[in-house]
Amino acid sequence: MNEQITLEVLRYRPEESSKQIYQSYDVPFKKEWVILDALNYIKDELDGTLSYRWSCRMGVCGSCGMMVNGEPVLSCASFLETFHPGPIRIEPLENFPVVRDLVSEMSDFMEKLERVQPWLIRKDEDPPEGEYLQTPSQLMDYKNYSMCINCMLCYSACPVYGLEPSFLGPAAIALGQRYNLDSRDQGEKIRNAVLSEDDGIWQCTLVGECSAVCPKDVDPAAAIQRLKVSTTVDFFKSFLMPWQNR
Amino acid sequence: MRRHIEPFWWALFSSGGTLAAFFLPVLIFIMGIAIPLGWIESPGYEKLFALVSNLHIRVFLFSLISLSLFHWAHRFRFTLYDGLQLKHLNRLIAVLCYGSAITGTLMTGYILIIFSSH
Amino acid sequence: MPDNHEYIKYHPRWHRTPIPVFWWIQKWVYIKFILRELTSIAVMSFALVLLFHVRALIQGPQAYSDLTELLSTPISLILHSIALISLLYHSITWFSLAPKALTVRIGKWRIPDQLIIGMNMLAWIFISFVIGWLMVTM
Amino acid sequence: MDKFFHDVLIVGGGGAGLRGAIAIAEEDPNLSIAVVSKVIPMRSHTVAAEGGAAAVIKDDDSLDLHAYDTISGGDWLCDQDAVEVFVGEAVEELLQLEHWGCPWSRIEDGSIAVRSFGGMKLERTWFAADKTGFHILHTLFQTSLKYKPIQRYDEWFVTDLLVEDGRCQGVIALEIATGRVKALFAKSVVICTGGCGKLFSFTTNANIKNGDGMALAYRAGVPLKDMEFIQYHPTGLPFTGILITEATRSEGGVLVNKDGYRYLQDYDLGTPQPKPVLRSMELGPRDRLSQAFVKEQEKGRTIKGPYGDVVHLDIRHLGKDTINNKLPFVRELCLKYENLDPIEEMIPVRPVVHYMMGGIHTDINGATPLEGLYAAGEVACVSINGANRLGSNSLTEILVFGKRACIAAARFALEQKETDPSLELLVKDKVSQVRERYFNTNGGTESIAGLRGEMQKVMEESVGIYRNEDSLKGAISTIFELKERFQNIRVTDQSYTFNTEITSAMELSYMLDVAEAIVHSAIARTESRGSHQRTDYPDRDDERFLAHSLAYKEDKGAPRIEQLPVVITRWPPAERVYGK
Ligand SMILES: Cc1cc2nc3c(=O)[nH]c(=O)nc-3n(C[C@H](O)[C@H](O)[C@H](O)COP(=O)(O)OP(=O)(O)OC[C@H]3O[C@@H](n4cnc5c(N)ncnc54)[C@H](O)[C@@H]3O)c2cc1C
Ligand code: SF4
Ligand code: F3S
Ligand code: FES
Repeated sequence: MNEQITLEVLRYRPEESSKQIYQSYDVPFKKEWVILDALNYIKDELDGTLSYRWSCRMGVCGSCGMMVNGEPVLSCASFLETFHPGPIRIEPLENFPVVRDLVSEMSDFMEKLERVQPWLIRKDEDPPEGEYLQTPSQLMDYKNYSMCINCMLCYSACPVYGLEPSFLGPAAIALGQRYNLDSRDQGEKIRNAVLSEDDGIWQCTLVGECSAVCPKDVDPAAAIQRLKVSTTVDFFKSFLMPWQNR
Repeated sequence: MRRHIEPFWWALFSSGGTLAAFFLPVLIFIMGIAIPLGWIESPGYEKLFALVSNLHIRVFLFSLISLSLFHWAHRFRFTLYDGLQLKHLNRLIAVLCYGSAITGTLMTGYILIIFSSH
Repeated sequence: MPDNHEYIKYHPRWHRTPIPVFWWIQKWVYIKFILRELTSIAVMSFALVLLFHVRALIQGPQAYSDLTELLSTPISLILHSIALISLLYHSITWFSLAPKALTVRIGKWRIPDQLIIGMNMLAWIFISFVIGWLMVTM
Repeated sequence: MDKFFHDVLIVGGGGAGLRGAIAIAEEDPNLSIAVVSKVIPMRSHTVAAEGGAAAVIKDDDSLDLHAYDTISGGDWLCDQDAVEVFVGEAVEELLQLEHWGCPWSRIEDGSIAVRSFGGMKLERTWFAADKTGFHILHTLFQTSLKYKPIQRYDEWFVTDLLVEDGRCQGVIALEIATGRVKALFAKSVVICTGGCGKLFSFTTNANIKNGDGMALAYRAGVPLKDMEFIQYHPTGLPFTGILITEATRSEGGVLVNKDGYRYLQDYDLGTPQPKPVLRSMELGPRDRLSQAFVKEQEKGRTIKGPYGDVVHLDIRHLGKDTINNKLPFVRELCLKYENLDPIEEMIPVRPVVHYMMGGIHTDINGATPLEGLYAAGEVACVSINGANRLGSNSLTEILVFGKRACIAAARFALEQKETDPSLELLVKDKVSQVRERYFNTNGGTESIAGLRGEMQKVMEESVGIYRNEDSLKGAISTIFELKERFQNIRVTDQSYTFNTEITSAMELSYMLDVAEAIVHSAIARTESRGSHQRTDYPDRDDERFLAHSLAYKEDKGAPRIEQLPVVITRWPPAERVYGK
């Protein structure tokens, strides 16, 4: 039971050096430990100066994303066992500036999220007495896009975002589409205008890795593709039936 | 609302991709491999000429060739941007890619039109 | 000196890792992606070859048999084989991604992605056989 | 020195804080609102809530029934005026969320679906599959983005309240990314910092639930109310403490011991029926179910596991479709963290620390005794939860009282003049206190993790499901000692950039203060009620204890514990009856 496993953690401490360096730590190898447990062990027992974000430890708050052996994962949902016998490389999420150690800077996403207007837009000002009716199958239309935990794994996997940080990116677009597809929403036109700007859906070349790494099966790649289809249909409609443009 | 041309290129790209996916593999196989190697006997000049004289076939060929070119133009444009990080040459690349596809389309149209007068 | 100089000094000093030019050879999935994108070259090339066929037909039997001869050269055969492989790759990836772009519903039932892929593939095989059969029996 | 001025400052970006922020923005768009949160708001722990939120919407239900369930569930320690306000405003809050786009689960005709929940007599729990809190939080967060007056301070850690002239006028906060310590001034402050489950090692709560807000208020002289009432949830996964939602049982899951026997029937909770019966057996209240586990364990009828004893939660008979449709997250969690598929296997579970009934003492408008200071959400004690919260009341509570407290704070702010410039000195003082205390501390010897571990151990052992005089006395002296040792804490990380060691040290100091309030409140209550079970005083004692405990911090030594009578309006204390 005293088996150990090595974690090679990519550290960045701006006050000490402008370079990132790998630091190795040996931690107990336990079957039920996730990567995050190992990091907590390091923080508590070996080196209090290691910084990373975490909170829920149940894969729902979205704060603990990092690169493990080159793949973006939630560290609270990846078991040490998967990577036995190690060593395991732990790095901050790719494609984001690094603030410190494993902490990446994500205010860029916050700004983008706001840009896609992820709230219900209604034309009529007064909501009904009771609820808006929405059948289970209407709910299914957007349900999986509403499951996004904003963990940023998809941004980390998307080379287009890496190359072009102005790209709105998978999660923000998927969340825009989530409201577009909500039967209660009437803001598709407004939102699509933003989504199809230069930094929007047309940047995506359907690499598809965003969907492959998403821990919540949101499938942002599909959201983007469907938006391309519907924007294209609207585009041709506006030529063929210009009277519909209002 | 600013109207972007992007959906237009994308529509051409995706219809080209679809046509190419359905038709090109078998055509390449037959015309470029099976017939030259004698696995299949060539229908011969006369029959082929007659075939292409058919208006429907010519319309089909026109769409297939032209859309395939646009498919390439659009995809290749992004391959250059991302694969070689040439984003700053954005304009130039777009002009070259779509320009070639447009030229190719005009040529195809010309050739298929003069075909009918033969 | 302002009393908060210590932190100003260190902020913001984010570390940015530049993306290498050949980022797409770093991961297998990216290699597959870039290969998929490059199939467009084969699409374009063969479209032009088709155009040459038509042109040769117009120019008469002589030109056409010249073309036939050209097609039998090893170089041409190699290039065509490469094009064929590329296009097979194109078709397969294209159809597998089809469900991302469209959802088809029959009433309340949403056709599962695998089925859409399957139907596309079947249609593709069918079309290929029909064309092949037409060519053989012509 | 950097300064920031706002009308209302909300500490905490969870469900309560965000709901309140939007309420203020809608009430008066001219007010400037700050939301300060130590994590980006959508990381707040509201995100983890699974089962649902209660409100009366169906025709056969009534407000009185909801109120009665709540009050009896809370073992008559709830303030009944607050409960009446709560059940009355519950439904409009949940509908409001619906109008903002929350993806509530529906029935075929498109109206809201409800499910049953522990201790509720009727089906009145709204749910969004089994990710209700997640959807509520994201809906609130995304909606809040459209209100320009809401200014967020993400990843700012509040270290102190600014109190001058007997009025709360802002906070001191540490910007985690840069290490800057700044004063944020406001005409009123609302604390919405959530619970304190991390006082215990085995908990469903996230790493960020350290009772920060409770300690902040406590230090500022505000009493903490009913701190001895800590909820154990009967079904947590061993080792991780991940919660298996009560919805699992309301869909029909059953609890069995090592003999496959539905043991709850032995504890006055009704008789087993094939279909779930409301307010009976597995749908009894959480305190009773957790207590039954301990009794069962004493009889040796639980199952030994590597991380303590467990019983089994069996949902296999529900079938694949129900599990996938109604409990997908439960299945995901079991597959991921226990490596078992609940469609085929039983889930091992044990009681786990889950929720804090007590908190900052407030009135029904969220106002604390300190002028300008308000509180709402799990951090506050209004009190609608009494001695035991009913599942699915808390999500509703954070909405109802998040809004009420923030509106009250906004109205208060409107009456105040600009912030007093004489605060400058106080600020300078407080800022340098924080900096001297934590940055540049060398030579301490006590490790953060070490002290935290000891605290969690003593809390778990002495202030668990059952307590007694001896265990509590031990806990009191241990906590006292730990507080002393904290003075000699070792902080190895002296960086200004995203220093999470310093924030953990601060969190530990918060937790120690909260622990102090808990153990002293617990020893003073010599009766058993709801989740506070004293083996030495096994009965409820309405003569002496139909009252809240208020813990006041003293400069030196033990806190002062006072009593405050419970507000009874229409439901005089009675016996709690389940399963009949
Ligand atoms: C696993 C789980 C499942 C649950 N399921 C249900 C359920 O089904 N139904 C139900 O009704 N209830 C449920 N609950 C309870 C309910 O989720 C919580 O009581 C409720 O979400 C608390 O919300 P809040 O807004 O008060 O606090 P939180 O959501 O915890 O937010 C606290 C906020 O305060 C901030 N904060 C804390 N300290 C500081 C500081 N020092 N400086 C700055 N900011 C700070 C945090 O960053 C965070 O934004 C569940 C709880 C858990 C743990
Ligand atoms: S889409 Fe998936 S990967 Fe991207 S942020 Fe959302 S949950 Fe994470
Ligand atoms: S990985 Fe990137 S390119 Fe598109 S499909 Fe996903 S956003
Ligand atoms: S810690 Fe919350 S997702 Fe990992």
